[in-house]
Amino acid sequence: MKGNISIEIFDVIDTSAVFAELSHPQSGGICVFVGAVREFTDNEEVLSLEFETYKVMALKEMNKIALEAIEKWNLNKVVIRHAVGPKNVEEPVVVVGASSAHRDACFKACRYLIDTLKERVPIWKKEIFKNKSVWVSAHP
Amino acid sequence: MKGNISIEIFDVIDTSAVFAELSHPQSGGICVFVGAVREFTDNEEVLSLEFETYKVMALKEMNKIALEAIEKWNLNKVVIRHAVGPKNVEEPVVVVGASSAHRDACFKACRYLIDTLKERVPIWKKEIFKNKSVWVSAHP
Amino acid sequence: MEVLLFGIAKDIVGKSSFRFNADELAPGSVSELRERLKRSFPEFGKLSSLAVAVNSAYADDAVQLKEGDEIALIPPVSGG
Amino acid sequence: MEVLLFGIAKDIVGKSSFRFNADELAPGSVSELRERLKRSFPEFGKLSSLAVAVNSAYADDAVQLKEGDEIALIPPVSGG
Repeated sequence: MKGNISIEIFDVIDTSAVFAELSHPQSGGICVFVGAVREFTDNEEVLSLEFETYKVMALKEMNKIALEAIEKWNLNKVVIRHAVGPKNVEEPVVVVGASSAHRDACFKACRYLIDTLKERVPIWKKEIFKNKSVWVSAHP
Repeated sequence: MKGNISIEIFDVIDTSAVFAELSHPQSGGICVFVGAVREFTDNEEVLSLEFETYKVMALKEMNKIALEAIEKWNLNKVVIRHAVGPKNVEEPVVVVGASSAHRDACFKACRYLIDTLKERVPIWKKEIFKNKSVWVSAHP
Repeated sequence: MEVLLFGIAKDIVGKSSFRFNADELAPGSVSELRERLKRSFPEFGKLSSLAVAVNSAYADDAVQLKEGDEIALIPPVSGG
Repeated sequence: MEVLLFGIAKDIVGKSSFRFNADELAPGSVSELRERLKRSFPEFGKLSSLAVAVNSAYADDAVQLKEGDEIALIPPVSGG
């Protein structure tokens, strides 16, 4: 099996070692995306976020997405990590990354990892504003 | 002036703090690309690489590229870093990254930063093989 | 038969899981489960989407449910 | 007038910079510099490209050269 996968769901995610983890003697390119908490949504101030997950299924879906990306772009390594629990502005909530021989593959794979994670992985985000809290995307 | 820029040319580049450096309260997305030394080029084993630069001009060109990307994608922060001197397999040689409100902008900007750096920034790479060494792209 | 609830589904029902009390009252398929939920909790009908997972994989309406399956309601996901 | 050399340009000339000995012998424009180099070092003609920088910015053929300019030969770049 080509392609080493690291999938994790943690309370706090550390971004400092991600490039070392994705490093591989046959990888000339490593692309990593980090999603973080933004201060404003539609001009309203977000005080914090709260992430909840159906962990056993989320890990399975993340693994499927990693396998799809490895198959499609011939990746050497993949990392998918998501945080749960309360998160403040600027805290990282998701890290996805891919390493491959050339840069085109890792850029496309990294974009696929985050786009597909947002579509399929059972994780829910609640935005906490001053006077209300909202489960993101729940209603049309 | 919107968009904080960090441009550097070092002997050794450190990737561990790059996400912290690109973090910004209005950035929901951070995309970073790292280029590293690959073991093989056209099936020939690369022993090491050697990077040389015209530093004063390289820094200026990197700064121009960062400004172009900030203008085009409304970025909050940009990092462009390149290593010089001898480099071994798996060592990082270039780090480019961008942070923006949403992920589409930082992905596109990050790709632009590395593609344009490779086209315009006066840095030269010599590949050292067992029996020869070659300045990359010098000849058609 | 136990059904796990997450995100807004948990808020709608008011707890993080519920059981069908007697096996003979349990829904036989994903579509039946979905119909029953919308009848008991009309708020489910107002969501952008409502998926069902059986044994931690997405299951479409035709999937049959049996005792011992781990069932979960998956309201619109919003990770990342 | 001093010309800085990098990468394969340094290997072709055999040093990291050279001077035009007397000012009156210095080329007046980028295109003249380029022509003279190709005459003295035919290897330059075999490169994929050869750009010239004046005061650390790319300069096209029409740019005039004057004493004190920092001139550099830019063979095909290959960073990243």
